[in-house]
Amino acid sequence: MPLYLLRRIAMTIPTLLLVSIAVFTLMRLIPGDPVLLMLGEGADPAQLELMRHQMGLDQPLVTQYFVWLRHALAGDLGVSTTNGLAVLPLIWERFHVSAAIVLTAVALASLIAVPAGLIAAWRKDRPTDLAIIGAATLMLSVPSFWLGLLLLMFFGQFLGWLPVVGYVPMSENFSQGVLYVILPIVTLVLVETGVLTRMSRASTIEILRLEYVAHARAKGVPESQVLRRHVLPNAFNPTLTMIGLILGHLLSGIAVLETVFTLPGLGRLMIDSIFARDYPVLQGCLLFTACIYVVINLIVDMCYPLFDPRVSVQ
Amino acid sequence: MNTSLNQAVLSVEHLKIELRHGTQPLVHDLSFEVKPGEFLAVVGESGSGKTMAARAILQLLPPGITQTGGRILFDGENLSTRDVKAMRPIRGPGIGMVFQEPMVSLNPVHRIGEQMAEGLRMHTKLSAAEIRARILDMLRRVQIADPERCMHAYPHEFSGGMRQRIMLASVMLLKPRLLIADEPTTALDTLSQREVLDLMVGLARDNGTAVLLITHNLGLVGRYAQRAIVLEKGQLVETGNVPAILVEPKQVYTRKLVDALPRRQPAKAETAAQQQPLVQVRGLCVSYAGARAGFFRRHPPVRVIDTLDLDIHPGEMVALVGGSGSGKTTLGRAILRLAPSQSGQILFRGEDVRTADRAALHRFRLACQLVFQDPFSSLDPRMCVHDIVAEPLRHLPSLDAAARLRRVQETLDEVGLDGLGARYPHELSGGQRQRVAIARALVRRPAFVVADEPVSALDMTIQAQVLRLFQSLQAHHGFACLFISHDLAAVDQIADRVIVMERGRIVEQGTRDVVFDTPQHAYTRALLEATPRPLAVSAAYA
Amino acid sequence: MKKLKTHTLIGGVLIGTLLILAVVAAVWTPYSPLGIDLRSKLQAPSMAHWLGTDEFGRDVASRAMQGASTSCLIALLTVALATAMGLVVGVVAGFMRGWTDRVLMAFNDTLLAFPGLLLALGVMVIVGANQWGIVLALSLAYAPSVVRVVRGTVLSLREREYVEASRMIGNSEIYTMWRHILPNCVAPIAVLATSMFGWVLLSESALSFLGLGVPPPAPTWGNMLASARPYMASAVWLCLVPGLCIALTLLGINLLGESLRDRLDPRTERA
Amino acid sequence: MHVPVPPPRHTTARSRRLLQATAWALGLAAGTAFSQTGGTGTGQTLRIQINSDIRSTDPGGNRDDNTDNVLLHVGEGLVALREDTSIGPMLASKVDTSADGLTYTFTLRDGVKFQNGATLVADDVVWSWQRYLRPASNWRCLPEFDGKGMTKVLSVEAPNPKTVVFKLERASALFLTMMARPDCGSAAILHRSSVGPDGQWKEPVGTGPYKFKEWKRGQYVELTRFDGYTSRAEPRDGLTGGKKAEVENLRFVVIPDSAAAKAALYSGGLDAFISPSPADVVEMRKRSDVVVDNTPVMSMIALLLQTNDPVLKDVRVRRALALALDTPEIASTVTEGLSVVNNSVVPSSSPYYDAVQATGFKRDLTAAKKLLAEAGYRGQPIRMIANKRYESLYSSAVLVQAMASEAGINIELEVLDWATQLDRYTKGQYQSMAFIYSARIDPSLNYEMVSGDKATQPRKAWDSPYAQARLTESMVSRDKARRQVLFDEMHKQMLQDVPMIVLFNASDATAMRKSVTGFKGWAPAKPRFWNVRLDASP
Repeated sequence: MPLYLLRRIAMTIPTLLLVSIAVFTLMRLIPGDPVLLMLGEGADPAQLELMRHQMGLDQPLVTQYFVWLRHALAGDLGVSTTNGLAVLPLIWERFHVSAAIVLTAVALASLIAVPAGLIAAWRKDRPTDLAIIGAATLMLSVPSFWLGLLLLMFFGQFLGWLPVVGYVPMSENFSQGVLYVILPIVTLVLVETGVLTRMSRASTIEILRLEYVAHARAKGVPESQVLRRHVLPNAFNPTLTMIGLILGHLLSGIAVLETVFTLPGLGRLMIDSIFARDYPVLQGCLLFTACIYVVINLIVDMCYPLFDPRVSVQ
Repeated sequence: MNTSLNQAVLSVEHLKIELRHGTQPLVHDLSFEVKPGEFLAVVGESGSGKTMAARAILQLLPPGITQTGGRILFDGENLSTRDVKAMRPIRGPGIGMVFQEPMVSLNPVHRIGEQMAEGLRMHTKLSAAEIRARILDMLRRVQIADPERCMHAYPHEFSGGMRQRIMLASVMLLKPRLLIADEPTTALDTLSQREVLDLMVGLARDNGTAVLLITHNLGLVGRYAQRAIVLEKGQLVETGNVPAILVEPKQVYTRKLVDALPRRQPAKAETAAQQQPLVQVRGLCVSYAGARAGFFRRHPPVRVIDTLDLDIHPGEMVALVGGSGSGKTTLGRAILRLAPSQSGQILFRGEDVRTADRAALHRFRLACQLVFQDPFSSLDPRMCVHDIVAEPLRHLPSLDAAARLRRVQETLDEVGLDGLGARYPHELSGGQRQRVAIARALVRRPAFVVADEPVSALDMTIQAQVLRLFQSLQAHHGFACLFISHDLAAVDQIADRVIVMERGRIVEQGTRDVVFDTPQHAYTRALLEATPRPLAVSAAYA
Repeated sequence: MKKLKTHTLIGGVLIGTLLILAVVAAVWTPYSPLGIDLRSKLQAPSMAHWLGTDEFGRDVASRAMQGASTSCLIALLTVALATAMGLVVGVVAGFMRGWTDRVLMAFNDTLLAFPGLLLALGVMVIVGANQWGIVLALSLAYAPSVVRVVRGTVLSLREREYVEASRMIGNSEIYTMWRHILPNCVAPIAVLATSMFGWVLLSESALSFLGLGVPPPAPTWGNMLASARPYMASAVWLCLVPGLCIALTLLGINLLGESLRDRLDPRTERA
Repeated sequence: MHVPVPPPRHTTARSRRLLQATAWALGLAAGTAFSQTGGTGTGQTLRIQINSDIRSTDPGGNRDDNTDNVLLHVGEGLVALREDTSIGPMLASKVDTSADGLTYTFTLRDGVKFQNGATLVADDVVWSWQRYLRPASNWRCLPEFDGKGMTKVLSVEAPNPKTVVFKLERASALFLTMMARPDCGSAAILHRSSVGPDGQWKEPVGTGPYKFKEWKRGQYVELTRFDGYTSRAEPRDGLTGGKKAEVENLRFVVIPDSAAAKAALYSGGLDAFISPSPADVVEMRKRSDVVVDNTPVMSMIALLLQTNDPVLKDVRVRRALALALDTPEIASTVTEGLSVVNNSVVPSSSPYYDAVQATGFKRDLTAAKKLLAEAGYRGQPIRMIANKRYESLYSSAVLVQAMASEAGINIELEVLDWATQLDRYTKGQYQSMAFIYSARIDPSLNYEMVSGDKATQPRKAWDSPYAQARLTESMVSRDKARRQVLFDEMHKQMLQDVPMIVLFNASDATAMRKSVTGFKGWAPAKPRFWNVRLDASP
């Protein structure tokens, strides 16, 4: 097992390096100078030069990259140019915000979607199937940020139950923190349930066609047990990959939802750092999201054999 | 249940099965009976409704197909009126069922032991230990090597034949009064087919279980069944005892089926021997890289073809037979340079093509062709028949457009597909598709054709037609042919010479009559023994 | 099948109206989408302005119509470009195997792991903040998923016997790829293209939301929704109109995609 | 990012209890309401929002606007800005300048105490200035005093404990202005103990009304009253004059998101919200529990026209564009009436803003069309850059585009993000753009900001020798009347050249709870919280 793990990680290192180099160069290509942004257009060239020297931006691109890489490997991702905070703790704290919402939402969505897909496939082309598929397609078609806005207008503005804006971390004050997180989670759950229901229905239909289902029925096994013991475990694998994909994508920051709900998440951090040309923070964010992507894919591959013995870990 | 000796264990009366909004019923007014302990065969080609009838008995019809008429009596009680919950006591202990596809008949994610115990736990009050003992006992009975390990293993660790035996064991554990076997061995090769069927008959006799065998292979009917019923397009054509129904079939359709059984033709004159062989294979070796083990090391390579010599003379029909895994398909592909080979020579008209450069390889390819086994996969679904057959002519600059059109038309007529030029593959039947494949192979008048199991995926009657077509085309065009098959009956009809392969080596070769009548090697004898030849049986009865 | 018919019907109607809207908008709109009328700022829907006016007094209905044509144009172009790129790279990667496959796939994964946002900003700033920038940026963001689908299809088609038959006939690898593999990739790509149309529409709106999309004042549904956010309480219709347009279009696309997938399902092809 | 913001109090009572109950049912503690004890300012804390954490506690060192706003309560310089942005004495009682303008003699006030109790003597001034002039301390305004910029300080000496003498290499009318610049930390005079024995910066020990108490990184900075503060006699006058620390503690809370800050202000969790947007101001004006102080400031919104551009090279086209715009309408619409039109580079709140500066463009479509015809303008597109980060810039650009199209001028908007626009501005790579200049406290600095030789400084908008001559003279002469004449001549010339069209000066609003009294905004937009009381009733 560890050998396979090592090989998988070794395979991702080139991708991570490639991503960091691509980001490093693209950031420098994009016009806009962080020092000018910080000091404002009023600062005269001498002051700009002074600050650029302090931040080491006057060195050639390649040395800057290796300086950054050396520090990154030692776990120090540098300091933000806009607010002077260390990058890694800042990212880690912002990641908590995004992760809390995404993980809860995806978990809830899976709990709803997998059984719903199962029933829809089992009752294929009958009223229940059409209803479930109709609902799933509807949920799939509503843009998440618009849905967020609507919920915000209804529950925040109109009813006033939930705060319209602002954020209190749950670690700080749980009762307040929960209020700010309910709406984003609900929005995400609705959207992701649509996606996962369709997926789990498709894979269940595939499984129902196979003969061991008929074989189980021929042995007199009751329908509910056929679904639970025979169909569900086999249908769950492709859905698991889909969940892995979704997690990998969302954890890199649901920027748009964070904008709608003014949540200080990872996505929001990335956008602000793009606009402020905050190179260290952006570099850190991208490396962090790439790592998340890798870790999630690894976890999905690891628990694959748990569900499907055919997939031996080679 | 008051089961007097002669009261039928199962009687089907006027059974009618229809598609939800289909026009023509799948099964119409079907009636038959199965006596306790009797072995009844249901014979018919694909589309005759035999599988649907069998599944209707256990109410396992796929969605969209329903039983709209008739009664199914099991031990005198009508099953068709029972709802799913009421069917539970019948499914398993009453009637057991074995399916066709071994690869997907066992749930891949559960251990074998669990799946077998499921039935027992459901229908009996036995303790876990007793269930375990019963399972081990049954596994030994179906000759599974290490029952202990087998219980903890997963289905994917076994071959097709082994899985079919495990399924048989798990069904027979419940000691059903009736076993329905829906083409249990179609997907297996002759040797494992023989073993599985012998086991099934043995288990049924021990337990007094009646068996309903659904098959399209008359050979099996001759060897195993006591009585048979013949179905055509959902209707009962004829019923009768086995030897009688094969020897003098009363109905026209049944006679058509019996005629389709391959018969030995008189051997061709011995003219071919002294000519210079068209294809000579000398010391050919083919091996595949071993599976990856660890970071860089690999398992030692697996040798598939082991220093093999072979001659094929022009116009000769050489049959290459052997069980699955004997390397016969690899040899065919290696000769045509479709599969890589490690050493040896392949001489075509005296020129070694194994290490030939591109131009020589191209010339070699122009002169030979390959016919595939699966009619569905060998034709490009996006091209019409005419284009498929015309494509090889691209490489014959000598023919102008008009000549090409004539040549395609000619070839289509030869294979009996005239007028179907504009059709697409998915609009044709299996037999018609295989004719298109043959037309494509012959349109360039090749000198050498390799036919890799060309007929084994077809129904019996269509198989006979295609074989006869192949023979007449060879006689007409005079191409040499390497006919690869595991079906000795077909080889018996068509081959001039027979080569028997086992694990990459030739164990025996000679003319068809010598090899078939006086087999020398034990493996050849086992193969011949395993091939059901009803006519020989019927001859003994007559 | 009943389900198929209802899906196609609803989907067809929705997409039909969208296309008509887009075509009409190119020729005529009730008011000029850019016409500013400060006196009638933030008016509720009325007879004069069917869907009310926005913070600059511009007519929301005409902007929505104009937005329909811009958004759909962007989506169509992006889908076309991404599919073309994906097809070429996918077929080459799938067919060539060996090192070319591994290198192409490495780049592909890098592009996948790359956040679309930075890519969008980078491309838009280099090409210029206009429609073409968005189309290029989004097609670069979506091409990798097309590559994956195409490569998967090609890998499965390679094993099919008619590819081997084509080689037996003596056709060159390139000819086999062009004549046999490419046409058979059409079905899976068509299905992917429909769902991608929806995703692109969503991404354009999301980008506008973050201030990166098609630059105002040219209207797209995305930037209309984005600029409506501060007026969420005072002018509700500003939020509802663009959002509803996007949702209905996506619903139409998904329904059509669903029926397309059923019709092109390989199993139905074989029966 | 901790924003101690309890949920808004204005939710309906019933649904509030429902929510509270569910929260309680989950066994979660109810939110603790903030309550303020009354009393004569003792124990009171005034909570002020800053949108990002301060960068350091060293005045003039690593700083940004927020850092200056906090530290100007702690450190005071020899001189400081008055209310009308002229320069007045602060720690110095009087300032004498030699005839040749090369020697400045400051006489210190008596009995001024440092926050650690030590009395201010001339040596402390010398020590502070030596530290500022050392490059290692990275003082932002060092280039102005080491010869690169305006002048070079040759020496700083203390002939006796009461007087300090500065010797300069070149005379400059702006020496005192530079010294008083808030973004140079007003060259605050600090006590030796602010720095550790090894020269490392510890914390600011200044002479201001508030002293440094605590800095919780990323959360808040807290200052507390310096009881030993010796205030000047006269009333409050800009950053100088009389200062009295009414409230005992000032807590500057970091709330980056303006929407969150607004919500906090409404709910009473915050006392002062520094930079609400115009839309917020309109909304707040309608509320009874919030007071908004709004004053015009010196930052300037203008349309820059690239005079080297083939189309805009012709002054008639530029003048036609100016005539096509209704600048008063733009100013009032964009700022929701908070700012008045000002077509001059000299800010409307500057003492030099007289009748001549007030003259500007008047919309005349027919004249505009005539000029366009003369110039042979055939509707070629003029690309105008704008951005969404500063809402007022984008709104102005949209209005300009609409008005210009009425005169037949075809303007295409190119919306970029602020960093890209700034980059295009510094390189001069634009046809036209809506731009915002940060505040300058002296009109000659404003003119220096916009005029200069385009060859060497591509960011400058106005390249005219006529203006350049007058600008250099205005930088040197210290005669107020003469400088007024120079500024008026430059303004009249600009109205002719139309290198840019100034639209209006931004206005700076500060929103506070009703209970906060005594606050008054002023031109340089540096909020001051001395002389500000917090009434008992929340």
